[in-house]
Amino acid sequence: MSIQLDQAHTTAMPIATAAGSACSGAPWKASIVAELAEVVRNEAVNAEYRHLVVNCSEEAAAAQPGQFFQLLCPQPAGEQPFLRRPMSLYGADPDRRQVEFLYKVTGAGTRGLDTLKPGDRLDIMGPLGVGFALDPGWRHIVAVGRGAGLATLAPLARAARANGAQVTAVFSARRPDLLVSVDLFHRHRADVIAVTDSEQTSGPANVERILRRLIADGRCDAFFTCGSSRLMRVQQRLAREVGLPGQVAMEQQMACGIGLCYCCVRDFNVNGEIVNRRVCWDGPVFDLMEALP
Amino acid sequence: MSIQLDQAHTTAMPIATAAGSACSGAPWKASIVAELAEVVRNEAVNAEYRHLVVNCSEEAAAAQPGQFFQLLCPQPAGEQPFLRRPMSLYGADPDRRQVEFLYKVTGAGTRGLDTLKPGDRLDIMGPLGVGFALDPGWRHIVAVGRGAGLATLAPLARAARANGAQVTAVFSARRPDLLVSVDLFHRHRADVIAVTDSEQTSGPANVERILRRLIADGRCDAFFTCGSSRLMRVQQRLAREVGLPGQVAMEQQMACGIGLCYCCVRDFNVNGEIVNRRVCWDGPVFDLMEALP
Amino acid sequence: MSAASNVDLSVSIGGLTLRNPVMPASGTFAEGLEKVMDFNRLGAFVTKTITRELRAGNPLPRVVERPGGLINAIGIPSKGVPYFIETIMPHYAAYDTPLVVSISAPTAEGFASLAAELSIPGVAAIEANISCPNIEEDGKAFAMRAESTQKVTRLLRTATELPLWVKLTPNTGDVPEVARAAEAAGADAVVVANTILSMAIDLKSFKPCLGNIMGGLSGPAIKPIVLRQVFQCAKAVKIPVIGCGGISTADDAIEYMLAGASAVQVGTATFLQPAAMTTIIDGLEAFCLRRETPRVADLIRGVIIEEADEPDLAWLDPVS
Amino acid sequence: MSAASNVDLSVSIGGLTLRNPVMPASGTFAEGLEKVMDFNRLGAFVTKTITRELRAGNPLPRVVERPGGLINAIGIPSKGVPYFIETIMPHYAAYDTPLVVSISAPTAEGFASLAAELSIPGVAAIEANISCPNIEEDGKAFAMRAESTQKVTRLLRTATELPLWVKLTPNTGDVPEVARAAEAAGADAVVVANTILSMAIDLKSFKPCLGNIMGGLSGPAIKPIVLRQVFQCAKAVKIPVIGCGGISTADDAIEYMLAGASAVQVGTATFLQPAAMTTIIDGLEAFCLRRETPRVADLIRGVIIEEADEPDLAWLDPVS
Ligand SMILES: Cc1cc2nc3c(=O)[nH]c(=O)nc-3n(C[C@H](O)[C@H](O)[C@H](O)COP(=O)(O)OP(=O)(O)OC[C@H]3O[C@@H](n4cnc5c(N)ncnc54)[C@H](O)[C@@H]3O)c2cc1C
Ligand SMILES: Cc1cc2nc3c(=O)[nH]c(=O)nc-3n(C[C@H](O)[C@H](O)[C@H](O)COP(=O)(O)OP(=O)(O)OC[C@H]3O[C@@H](n4cnc5c(N)ncnc54)[C@H](O)[C@@H]3O)c2cc1C
Ligand SMILES: Cc1cc2nc3c(=O)[nH]c(=O)nc-3n(C[C@H](O)[C@H](O)[C@H](O)COP(=O)(O)O)c2cc1C
Ligand SMILES: Cc1cc2nc3c(=O)[nH]c(=O)nc-3n(C[C@H](O)[C@H](O)[C@H](O)COP(=O)(O)O)c2cc1C
Ligand code: FES
Ligand code: FES
Repeated sequence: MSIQLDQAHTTAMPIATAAGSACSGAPWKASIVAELAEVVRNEAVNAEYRHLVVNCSEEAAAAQPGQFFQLLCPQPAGEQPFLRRPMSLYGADPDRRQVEFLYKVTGAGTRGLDTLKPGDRLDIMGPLGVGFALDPGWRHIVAVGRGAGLATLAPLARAARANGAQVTAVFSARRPDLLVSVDLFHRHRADVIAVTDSEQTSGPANVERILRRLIADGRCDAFFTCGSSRLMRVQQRLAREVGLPGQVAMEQQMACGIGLCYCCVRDFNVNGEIVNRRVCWDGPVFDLMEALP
Repeated sequence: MSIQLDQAHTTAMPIATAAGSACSGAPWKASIVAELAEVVRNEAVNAEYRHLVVNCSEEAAAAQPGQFFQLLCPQPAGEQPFLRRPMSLYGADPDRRQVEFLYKVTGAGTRGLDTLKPGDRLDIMGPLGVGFALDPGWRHIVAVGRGAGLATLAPLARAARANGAQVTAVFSARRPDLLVSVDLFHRHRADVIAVTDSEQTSGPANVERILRRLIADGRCDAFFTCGSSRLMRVQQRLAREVGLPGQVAMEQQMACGIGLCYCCVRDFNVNGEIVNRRVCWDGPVFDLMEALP
Repeated sequence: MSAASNVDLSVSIGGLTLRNPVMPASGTFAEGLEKVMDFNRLGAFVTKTITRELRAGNPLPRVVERPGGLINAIGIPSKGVPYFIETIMPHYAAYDTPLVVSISAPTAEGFASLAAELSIPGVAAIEANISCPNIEEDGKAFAMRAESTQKVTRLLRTATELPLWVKLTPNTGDVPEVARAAEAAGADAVVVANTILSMAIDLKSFKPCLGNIMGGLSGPAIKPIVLRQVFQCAKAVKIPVIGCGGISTADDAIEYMLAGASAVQVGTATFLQPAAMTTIIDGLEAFCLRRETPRVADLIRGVIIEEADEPDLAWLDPVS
Repeated sequence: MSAASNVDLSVSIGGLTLRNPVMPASGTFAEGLEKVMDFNRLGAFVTKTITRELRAGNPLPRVVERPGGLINAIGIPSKGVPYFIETIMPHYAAYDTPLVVSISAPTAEGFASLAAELSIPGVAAIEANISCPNIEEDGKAFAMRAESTQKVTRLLRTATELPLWVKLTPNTGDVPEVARAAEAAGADAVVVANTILSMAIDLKSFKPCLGNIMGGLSGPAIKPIVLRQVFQCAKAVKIPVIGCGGISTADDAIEYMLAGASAVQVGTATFLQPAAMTTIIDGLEAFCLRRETPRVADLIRGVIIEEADEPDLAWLDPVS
């Protein structure tokens, strides 16, 4: 595991260790902060998605792929989003102290985000949750995403490359013009296979065919997925069949985002037993085989 | 009474007449509107006061001196002014369809107003209440104001001049640099006598001396006042002594601004009997002799 | 607009048909609003509560704002019955909109005699505001208890032939039980609810912000609470429930109707947007058009409760 | 900062001295917050309510937002007592902050035996969340009635020597009466209050927004209501009142203390600003410095009620 991704796991380390550190005598220091970040850019990338870049603290810029932030969205006209909104890390630049998000304008919160202009302040809180883990032994990984799930997978492209792994991304969207972050993956020398509803290439049967070919070609040491339970099930089936590891980033409505309220629970199948886990705290990245749709 | 000021009284005409018009068969038309006005200017005039100019409807721009608007103030950071805020008309230009306000940044509402930039929208509702009435027989009127009261008296300068009356304004402030709308009065050929706390000229005794001189010079056919109950009492005393008419614009906290809620009541002395009146609906301009401090 | 769109906006409230379900809440309406909206568009007029006694109202300040609402302690300034009949009622005679008169009294007998006196031509219904203190029972509001509600409603029922609406308080622990008592005693409808007893303290002076020390909270802040009470009451009674609490938009009105309200009253929203009521009426019509709902009355009690596993008996009161 | 400023922030709650009056509200706090704030700065820890039974909690969705607040129906997911003692308690052992354990049970006996079992080293006080349904009395929450409150408190009192805090529901019509019952039965403090029962309906699906149909409203929207209840309770009882409802800022905490609270609990605010509690502690200290108040405890019950004319008996419940 690379040092960089180790940090992701440090942030999500078992709670006992974190609490234990109070005994060490060292002055206490926050590892999750809420801060007023400065908006650098907030632009449409296509008809549905916006790309938001903010200047932030060192702690926030150390966010890892698969982690997320809770954004306190501004109020759009006539609406009052009360809760923070979870947003996956789309990119982090520790040197420039920036983090990036990719969001789809959907409801009150994202309409509020849409009002932000460069120079405005946005209250961001993070980094939160357990991100993706990259095994240094993996040479080829496959990322399968749909919708906003592409945003979540995006930072993997850079991390995998830094880790010496080759990425193949299978991206699903309604129409070709709604595909996002293809360029970003290309920049990090990933292969991108796009499937769309309008071209009738996005059905599970076709995606399965694509994935089987990648496995056959020895180009799939692990699955990473987000944004479609239908595609997740395809990967679970293949992973079980072929004996491959995998990770999935899950979503669930959140209130606190830091494990306090238990509103974001999902069921997981852990060795045949159904257990309840908090997506914000125990995830959002989980073992592919334990996830239930 | 000039036609212009007649309209003020039309707006505040007895309710029975207004309701009666429903029988006339003519399609109903609103005479009080809430509208999204466009901010033209919002600038500091001194350390305490801001001057706000907005583009508005014909109805709003027909506002008369002494009337007021209810402004739905934007939310400043961390505060949520819930109610509208009453603001006196500071100026109205029916030709350019503009109204102006002069406000002092005090609490949540005015801090919200302070965030407005040209081009922003502001929800204004009006014109509201009963304004000043100018008797065409008056050749010289005296306006006595302090604090935000100067804003309320300001549009009198123009109206009086249009009505052929000469205005002498006695303006009281803490310091000379906090006097506002002196230029505006000068523009309308009014005489301005400034008294201030810092120069120790603002005491009631001195103001009384000034007013007595104006009366003696035949330069005071009526008093108009706003913003100081101490100065109001001086004028009440003189008016009773010399037999002069007068009008006072009163303030009171408001919720609805249109006579619905009875939160803005004050006591008035009507021929020895204490009666309760709504400042927003029966006023804000009242007979000087009936007002109680 | 109704004619053109063919959406039937009318609702029936205990024998009285309203052209649409939107009306003002007592104490937030007066003749002045005629300058803002066409009174012939409203479902009904509802007057400020009147009493037989002449009353000055509460000491100032009478309102204080809080995020999402305001607390008021206006009291009931009242000029008595003759003034109401001679001076206020004529304003409304010019319109084709039913006049609902809100009344209050310190005793059940007082309620009944006031209702009788006001059962005159021009009055379409009586709204009994029983959230006021019952001086015969240690000053607790009638609507705080089922028994006192039943008693005052029964007397009112014998005193007037007019449709009788009983306005309940949200400050009691079991609003549906009180609603049932009103129904049993002959009310034609219940209005749910009034303001929620609240307080605010000024941090500069350390004094209460209101002259009356406590006051009633209204506005968007109370909507989820009163909506729940409307839902509970609509399950408890067969007579129409009129929803009142924090309604500012057509969406709010629709949510109330789905929860069980047959009509809605709009209060505080009018202070912020004086034309709120007509905007809500337009929005109701547009919603019905969009959803292809021929009659707005089809929305009443329209909430869909799915059969589910028994919910976990939570730390809060369970689903009733 | 305290040492430097010489403001004494400590308060005493029924025998237990807290370094300051600020603590989390049950169900809005967990070990994870250690990453956000120094746990040694809090007045106390208050755990999520635990039960003896293993419970899954309510169906999803469990929260819905509304202007100024959120409605939740989490339920009480619980892994039981041994899990709590072995897995949760050790996290807090490292800190010099008293641990208050919130408990719930479906019967008064159940409350008592759970309190007894949890009266162990490391637990500084028991908070009995009696806003949960009493299965022995048709499922109404214990705290809805004075009698059931008195009964459960009396049994709890005999079961534990630890300071006993009883957490009341705001959903009843007479909270001060319930507070008096808790006091009479031996409670060391009352926590006023829990969430206010509410509802929200989705206008697309016509279904309730919460899996549990109804839920509890918390956040700024409820502050004026609960503040009033704290004021009423502080007049009704001599034991300390702990205020809880919509507290987000130091100003909110001060308003509660003036109304009569000896300490405050912060819930929903932490979801929006995770460091809300420490920000409030800093703000309390700054306020005391500015007002030259040597001890924050001097603020308790500090509201100034002036002798006034008898207020007009309003259409809302009168000043009590
Ligand atoms: C871990 C995580 C990461 C996410 N990352 C992204 C991202 O990178 N880009 C993106 O566009 N969206 C992302 N989402 C969804 C995002 O949080 C918003 O909820 C969604 O954008 C809609 O919010 P809204 O305020 O516009 O809609 P509203 O309709 O106003 O939302 C109402 C409530 O429902 C919740 N909600 C609505 N949709 C979702 C959803 N899909 N998942 C969870 N809660 C939801 C909101 O958070 C809010 O509490 C993520 C969600 C989670 C849990
Ligand atoms: C008829 C009328 C005309 C007014 N004209 C002007 C004007 O031209 N310029 C100006 O600066 N101010 C004027 N005021 C006062 C103005 O309405 C604001 O209340 C005041 O500026 C402070 O509001 P805030 O939101 O900043 O303060 P906050 O402290 O947030 O106000 C809290 C509440 O108290 C009320 N309030 C506070 N001060 C006053 C006051 N002096 N009079 C009445 N209510 C008050 C507010 O309206 C609000 O409801 C007028 C008031 C009235 C009644
Ligand atoms: C200023 C004010 C005065 C009120 N006066 C009365 C009244 O006289 N009689 C009454 O039954 N309700 C009165 N109410 C309560 C309202 O009718 C209504 O029940 C309550 O405000 C909740 O509705 P809302 O949130 O839409 O305002 C008053 C409310 C306000 C805000
Ligand atoms: C998500 C959530 C879970 C809660 N769980 C509990 C609980 O387990 N036990 C309890 O006594 N109160 C619980 N409460 C109520 C809070 O402790 C508190 O009384 C209430 O939220 C009001 O305070 P607030 O407005 O500061 O949030 C919960 C509240 C929320 C929002
Ligand atoms: S969002 Fe609160 S526990 Fe996950
Ligand atoms: S502000 Fe409502 S009556 Fe004057």
